[in-house]
Amino acid sequence: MTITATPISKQFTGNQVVSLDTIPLSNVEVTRDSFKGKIDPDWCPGCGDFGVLTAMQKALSELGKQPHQVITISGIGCSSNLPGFINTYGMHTLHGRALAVATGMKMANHEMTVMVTGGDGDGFGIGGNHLMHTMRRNVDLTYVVMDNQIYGLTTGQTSPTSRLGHQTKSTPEGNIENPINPVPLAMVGGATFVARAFSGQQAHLVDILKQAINHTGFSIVDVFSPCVTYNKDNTYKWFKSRVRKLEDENHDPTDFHAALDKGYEWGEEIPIGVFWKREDLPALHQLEPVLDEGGPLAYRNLGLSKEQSDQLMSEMM
Amino acid sequence: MTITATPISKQFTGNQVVSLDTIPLSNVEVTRDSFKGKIDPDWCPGCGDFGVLTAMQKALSELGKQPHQVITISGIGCSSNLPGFINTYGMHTLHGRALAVATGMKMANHEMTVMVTGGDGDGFGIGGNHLMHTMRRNVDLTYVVMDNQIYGLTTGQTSPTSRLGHQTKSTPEGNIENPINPVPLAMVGGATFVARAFSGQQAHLVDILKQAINHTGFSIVDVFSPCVTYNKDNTYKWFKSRVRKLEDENHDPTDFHAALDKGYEWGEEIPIGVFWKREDLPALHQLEPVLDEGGPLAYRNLGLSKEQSDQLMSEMM
Amino acid sequence: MTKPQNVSVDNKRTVDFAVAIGGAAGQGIATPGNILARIFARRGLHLNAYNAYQSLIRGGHTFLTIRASDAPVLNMGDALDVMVALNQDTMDRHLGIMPVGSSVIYDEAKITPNDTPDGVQLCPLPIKELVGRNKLAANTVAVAVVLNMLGIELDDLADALERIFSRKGAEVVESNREIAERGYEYAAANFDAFTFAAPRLSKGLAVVTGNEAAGMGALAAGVKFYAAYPMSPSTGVLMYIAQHARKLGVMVRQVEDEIGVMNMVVGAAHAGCRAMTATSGGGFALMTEAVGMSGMLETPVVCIDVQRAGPATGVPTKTEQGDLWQILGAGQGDYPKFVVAPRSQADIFNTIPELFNLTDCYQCPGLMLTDLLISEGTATVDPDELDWQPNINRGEMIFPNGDVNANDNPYGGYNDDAYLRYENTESGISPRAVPGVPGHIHVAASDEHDEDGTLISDEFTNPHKRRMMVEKRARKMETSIDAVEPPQLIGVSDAVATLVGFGSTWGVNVEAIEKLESVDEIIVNQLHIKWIVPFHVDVVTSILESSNKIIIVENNYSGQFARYLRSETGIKADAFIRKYDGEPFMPHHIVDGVKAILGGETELYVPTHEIMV
Amino acid sequence: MTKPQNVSVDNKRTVDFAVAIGGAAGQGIATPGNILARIFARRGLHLNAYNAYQSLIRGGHTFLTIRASDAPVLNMGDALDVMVALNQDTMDRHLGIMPVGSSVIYDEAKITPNDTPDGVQLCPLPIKELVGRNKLAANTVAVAVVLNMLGIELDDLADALERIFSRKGAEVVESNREIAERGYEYAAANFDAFTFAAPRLSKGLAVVTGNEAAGMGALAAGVKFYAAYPMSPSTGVLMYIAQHARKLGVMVRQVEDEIGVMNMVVGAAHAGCRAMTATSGGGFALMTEAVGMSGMLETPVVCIDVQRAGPATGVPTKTEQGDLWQILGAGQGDYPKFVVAPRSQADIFNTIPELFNLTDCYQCPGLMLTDLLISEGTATVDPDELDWQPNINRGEMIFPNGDVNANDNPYGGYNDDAYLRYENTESGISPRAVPGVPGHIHVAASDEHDEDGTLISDEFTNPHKRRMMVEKRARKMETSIDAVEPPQLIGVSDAVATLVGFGSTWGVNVEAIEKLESVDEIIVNQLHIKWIVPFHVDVVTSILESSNKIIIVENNYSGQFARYLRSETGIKADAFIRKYDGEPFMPHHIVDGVKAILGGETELYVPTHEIMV
Ligand SMILES: Cc1ncc(C[n+]2csc(CCOP(=O)(O)OP(=O)(O)O)c2C)c(N)n1
Ligand SMILES: Cc1ncc(C[n+]2csc(CCOP(=O)(O)OP(=O)(O)O)c2C)c(N)n1
Ligand code: SF4
Ligand code: SF4
Ligand SMILES: [Mg+2]
Ligand SMILES: [Mg+2]
Repeated sequence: MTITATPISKQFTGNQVVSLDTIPLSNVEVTRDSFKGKIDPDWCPGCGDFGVLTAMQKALSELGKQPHQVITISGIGCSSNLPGFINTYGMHTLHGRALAVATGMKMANHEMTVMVTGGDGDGFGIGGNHLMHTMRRNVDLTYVVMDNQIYGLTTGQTSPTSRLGHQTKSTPEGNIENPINPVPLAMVGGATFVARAFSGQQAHLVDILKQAINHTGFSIVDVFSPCVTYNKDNTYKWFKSRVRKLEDENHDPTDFHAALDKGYEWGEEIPIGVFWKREDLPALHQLEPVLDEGGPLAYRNLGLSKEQSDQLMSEMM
Repeated sequence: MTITATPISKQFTGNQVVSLDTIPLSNVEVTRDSFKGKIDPDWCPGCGDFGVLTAMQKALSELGKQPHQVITISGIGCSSNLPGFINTYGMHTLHGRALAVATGMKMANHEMTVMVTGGDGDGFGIGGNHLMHTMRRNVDLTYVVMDNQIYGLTTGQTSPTSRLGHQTKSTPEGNIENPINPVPLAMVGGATFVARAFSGQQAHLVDILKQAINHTGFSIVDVFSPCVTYNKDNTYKWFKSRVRKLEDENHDPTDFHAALDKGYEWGEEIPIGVFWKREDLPALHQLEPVLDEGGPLAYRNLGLSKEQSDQLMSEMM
Repeated sequence: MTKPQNVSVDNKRTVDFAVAIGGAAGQGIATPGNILARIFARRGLHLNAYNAYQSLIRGGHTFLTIRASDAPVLNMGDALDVMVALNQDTMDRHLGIMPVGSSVIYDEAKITPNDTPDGVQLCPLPIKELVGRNKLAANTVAVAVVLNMLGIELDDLADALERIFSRKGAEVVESNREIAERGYEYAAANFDAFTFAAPRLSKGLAVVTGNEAAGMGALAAGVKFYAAYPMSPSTGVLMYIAQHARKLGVMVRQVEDEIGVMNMVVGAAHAGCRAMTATSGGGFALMTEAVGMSGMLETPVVCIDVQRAGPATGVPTKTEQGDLWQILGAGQGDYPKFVVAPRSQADIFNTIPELFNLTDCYQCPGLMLTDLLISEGTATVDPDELDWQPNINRGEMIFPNGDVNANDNPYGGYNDDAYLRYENTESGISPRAVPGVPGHIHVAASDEHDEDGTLISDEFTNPHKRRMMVEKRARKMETSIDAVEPPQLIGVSDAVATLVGFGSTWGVNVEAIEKLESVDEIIVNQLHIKWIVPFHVDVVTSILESSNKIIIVENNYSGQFARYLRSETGIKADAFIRKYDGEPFMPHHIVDGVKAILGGETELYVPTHEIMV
Repeated sequence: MTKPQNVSVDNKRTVDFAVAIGGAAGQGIATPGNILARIFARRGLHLNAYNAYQSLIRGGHTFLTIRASDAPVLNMGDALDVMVALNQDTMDRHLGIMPVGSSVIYDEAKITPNDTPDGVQLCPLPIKELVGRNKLAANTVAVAVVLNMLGIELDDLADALERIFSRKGAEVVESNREIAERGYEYAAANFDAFTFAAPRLSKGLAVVTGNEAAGMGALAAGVKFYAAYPMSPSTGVLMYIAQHARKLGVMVRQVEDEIGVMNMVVGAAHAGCRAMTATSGGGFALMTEAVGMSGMLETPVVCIDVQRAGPATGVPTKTEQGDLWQILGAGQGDYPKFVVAPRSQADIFNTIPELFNLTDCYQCPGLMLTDLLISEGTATVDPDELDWQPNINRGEMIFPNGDVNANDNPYGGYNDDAYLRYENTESGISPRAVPGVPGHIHVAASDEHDEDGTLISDEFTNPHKRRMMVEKRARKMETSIDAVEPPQLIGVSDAVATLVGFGSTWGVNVEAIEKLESVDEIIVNQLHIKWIVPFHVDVVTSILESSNKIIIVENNYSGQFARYLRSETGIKADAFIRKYDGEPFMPHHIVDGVKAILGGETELYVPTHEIMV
């Protein structure tokens, strides 16, 4: 085979970076601005997602991450446009598939900080199966759901978190399906860090995102992020008068039953904060012997030694 | 358009059965044998699925169901071959899709008793998203999972319920992913009847299946159904020495926290029985105004009246 | 049968004008657009509207073109007569393409025209003064101005305002009416009206998008179960049916994903309902496995793929005809199916009951290919063109009370063994009992099965039985070609070239052909293919064999239709006109292409889209 | 480059025999089958084994055919020389097809032959006496008897028993050895050996299934990430790689479903790994959306579709070539891809590194079509045929330490703006930085995007940019045709007919052609197509234009390849040989078909499969 395309590099045969840590860093200090993306967000003015973006940029910079060490992976939706607005590596994948892509990414380069962003439809609707399995695998991702209880980008249909009775374009006479409650679901599903936050409460959100990013294992932050255009039920005002910080009431995030009960509270008061956290379960990449040494898989040499291939061949003789 | 195929019936214009109840029944008494399928099961001798089949036949006949009023819908797997072995209407669908097909079936003919059968891979692996959403919708199905903690039909790979460390053909050095626990997951997912049983305990299983079938709403019965060929870990003997009936210990299936705790118990003792049950949530078909009257959708007349179409047309003028 | 549509339209055309409204997404272009469209249609004018927009809720540029005439209008046309610019961006982008004799309407306080082409009338409006305190009514002014210039009576607008704002109360109606009047008078006093006036014809027309037409067609066909997952540009079907479902006894389900959708549809169809869904390419990709299942189970389902620009997420709000091969190759293995690509909104409506009859009779999936252009695009439809009480033919079905021929169960009683769901009949079609019928118990299996439904692999995999069942399913389709209308040559037979296309390119081709004849005296005809599977090989071959030059027009990069035509007939076209920039063809794109091709300049003509949205 | 395989084999063939072992699934046919195969291969005999089985774990009928020769063996052959019947069912089904001179081995206490054809030697064995207390060793006796009749030394068997049973302890080895000796002697004393003896050649061969070959090829290609969901008949690849993964630093993930698989593979590939999966048609249906994404993201991935009989779940354990159009139409919209259909186990091995080089260089998905026949089927491979240290060419990639040419970052430093991931280069190929490289931050988007990766719909949907990007991606492939080997005509150029096929039919066609020549003096040649996309239109056309009669051989109902060949070249074949009963072609099926076609009896020949499993 001769490939006559443009000049081509050859196999890496040595001299490889085996660890991201060995790459010399820029000496420019990392600030929130370091994480400003190439283009300005095109969300509707007032959209809750602005607050989430800002909080992510703050959290990453306050943690001292370098932009090139981070990758933000999303599905499809208004919220899923976020990777375009933040200066990290990014992937804008398929509707519902961000967690699967992110798992591949994390396993292939476990030294990257992998953020996953998206909407309630993306994550709990079409993406539900990947969510369940990514949680039980405890993949070391930080999953930020911009939960607006609606399908925004497709102009306002019911979502798995839309309340009973919610009138939307697909349920003009009111939704009759019980919504998902992401907090208890994530707890039982196996997430090792489960939090809820509100885009309208920046400092709290930043704090939670920092904890989530620092957590080794699967962390999920369900952020109320109002869709000002299509959801007239779950507005800023609606949330503002309801949210109550768990941090203010000595909630013990290692108390499973208490966390569940608080997770289910949904009425005049809605708790936000870190519901549940466990540190005793290793993350998937920590359990993979293949990653014990040698740095990210993605940077390793390809091909087999003669010894290795002879061994494989002899098994077939 | 002229369709020149074989003779063709025309639109039903009246005289239709609007309810299954109006069909005259056979005067042959229904017994377990009434539910014997056309062919004998081809499972490996000793497979746990035999016990599940027998129990289903007993439960249906003891409840006095007529075979033509029942449909059994499965995905793909050893266990999913069950519809071929039971004398009810049946569908053998795609791997992982039984619940979605069954929801369509139930909504289109809500007077049928719809049983869904399949394996742990089918239901919790590839079918996980349909499971989560069918549960929250509380569709009135009886879902019987033959949980053998392995992929049987594909000759023994790891499944979402395989224990940590389980050596299978796809994890020759041991599974490193935390398994799913169907009981807590179903509870939090919104199932309104959640039980666990063991194929080796017939009477108990029959009793539970009868309760599950009688329950209006989504019921799930996770049945330990050993794969004698590929799972050498979770054998009859292993289960026999561990299972403990909740019915023997005054468990209150309306106590959510107690049910959860028992659901998580997994060690020298493993509880079986009805963990959780709630009767206060209507099933999806009961919430659908379209089904309020007129019998099954599937048997209704087609087409619009002139009045109806004039109304639709006028909206566009 | 689909009624033939009037395709030669030029001779009775007296007016033909296009109004464009441009602004940012969220600036409310839909409302004035709707008002204008309804007013035109109520007067009996035909129209065609296309909205160029973006996958953004706010901020993106949106440009709606409404073209109207007293003869059928099959596409967005080539030129604009009036442009309403709602923001500076619109003015900057499009002023340059406004032709001599056209007018541009804008708020003089907010927008400045730069480099106005010669012969364009600028119509600045003192919006602030005209609307007074009702700041939301700026668009009402613009509409009134347009109507005045078109010679349309103010009463028409008053009616429309009443209909649209009555829900908001009499005060809003009245305020808008007054403002409209002021705008109307302001225009009369300050701007030149057009040289023509929009006539009022005897018969009002309906205004529908293709998605609405699909929803209406589904209701007419007796669809009782509609499931979907939202996906642009197909969501309109869901929204239309959802709005009417409860009243008409139709169940609508929004499902967790497209896999669930198609499997649910199969379940409902198996129960005996006419069941349907619509999606776009990415959703259809997820459905293909279940579409194949419907082929294997012999359960009729109908699915529309409203194509948008791909691959992957692509350009969600832009049009393309890029899913043809995906539809042809949907799912593993061979199974019978129908594939149809209607040419217009009215055709979508009428084709749906037809497709249901076919899928019911032949017990297989029926797939419809449309695209953003005709499915989100709006057109007028003569109500008489729509058959609301179509013949409903469900094929050989057995319901609990028997079938209509026999009026009782043909196999009677409780002997389930006598009934063979997959009986190896001569026609290949096996009578289909729905669940619930005594004496007809069977399993519908996605594994290969014997005549009684038992899995072949549950006894012994048997190559002879397997072959029998493959042939039975295939045999069904032998007569299907006679069940679908053959394509006809549109135009004279001795043309210098033949435009060949499928689906939505019909309308633009018709007009391009008229223009080529009237302006350039070039005689071209058209072969429009609606039925993709089955394919009228003989008819198409005999028509194309006598063509002087075959030019295939399609809205994708790789020439998917050209390759399919060749795979079925061996015919290689002489030349190709293609477009894959997300925007639809305009008539002059085809005209220019034909001329370039006839002039020997190229064999592949790819027009440049001039309107930048 | 794939090494040319020896395709004309007849001249140096001195022995050619086939052994079949039949019984119920679960009766342990695999072990004696493996022992025989390994013994044959170690002696240097070539072999080809095909197991006809069912989608059942126990109870179904299983029939393994091992055909061996001192020259290459490319298919299961036409006739059996020895049959080992492990149950009465096997005896009843197959005794009738045993030819003159063949032998049938069975346990006289359990099985009775009925209606033995003339000239068949019955070899009843007193198994009970021969095995003594070791009741598990019945199969060892049968193997010993077969070997004796083939003139193979007992030592070979002793070696094999040692290898296989050593894990179970010396006692088991010894017991089996003794029993083997008794069986061997019993055969010598009671049955006629064959007239020929299986020779011992100088060089031992390896025994591999196509799935193992795929796994081996993946390891040689440097695959570091393999994800899959089990699906027959592709699961062997997962199992092979899983067994070797830890030792070789490869990560294997069994994922929740095939959608997750392909998306995970895209994620790992985007990170910079060579990443791969294998599945069958139903799983591939679920992957198509993500395959399209890999086209849009320009992320190279490799996926094998091991075809089985469809549609839907179909016949999971039976072979077919029914996914060609599914692969061609995978996913919505147009995007570049490679599609390759190797012809044999060794070809699978060598093609995988080649396909990875192509997908890395052209930054697009690479799809491989195999089928149950060659992927679960076993063949001997000369170790020298397998290139374990293939050239690895990753194309234009930028790693944290630069690329090999530059040895530092071509864009250097931290200026992310200077780097354009989707730069509109002349070649269409844009240098690909993997995540983690400073100064190269970008978003890879499944929405259409600009050169820097920003979504086109995030600014203004721009038809000109859209067109540029579509053309950029397409332009990449212009040189691809030169990168893949053109097909060659096998045989003389003035044959009376040309057999045309793709993928796994190569081997049976080669042999049918030899038989037609040697037995019937009919000279036929073969054009075997390996590269489906890109397609060597010119080469294929010029070869087929001078063919006297084009006969397309394929293993599906609808003639998917025939239609594809026509779509690309316009060539309509003269006749067709097809099979769609789940079983592969045997050489005489092709021979009979060619003769029927040349005799003018039919244009479509569908052989009847005689071996009933
Ligand atoms: C397979 C597929 N189905 C459907 C869509 C259409 N789609 C795009 S975004 C979206 C839902 C958006 O809702 P959510 O994830 O909650 O995000 P939001 O816009 O509300 O932030 C849908 C249905 C798609 N892109 N792909
Ligand atoms: C889309 C698809 N992927 C994979 C398969 C292959 N497959 C058939 S059954 C099965 C798993 C069986 O496991 P389980 O559901 O637990 O059933 P069991 O055989 O153990 O009863 C798989 C992976 C398939 N039929 N379809
Ligand atoms: S539609 Fe809703 S979610 Fe989308 S950008 Fe606007 S406010 Fe935000
Ligand atoms: S393989 Fe396992 S699950 Fe399947 S039939 Fe045999 S014992 Fe049962
Ligand atoms: Mg949302
Ligand atoms: Mg299982």
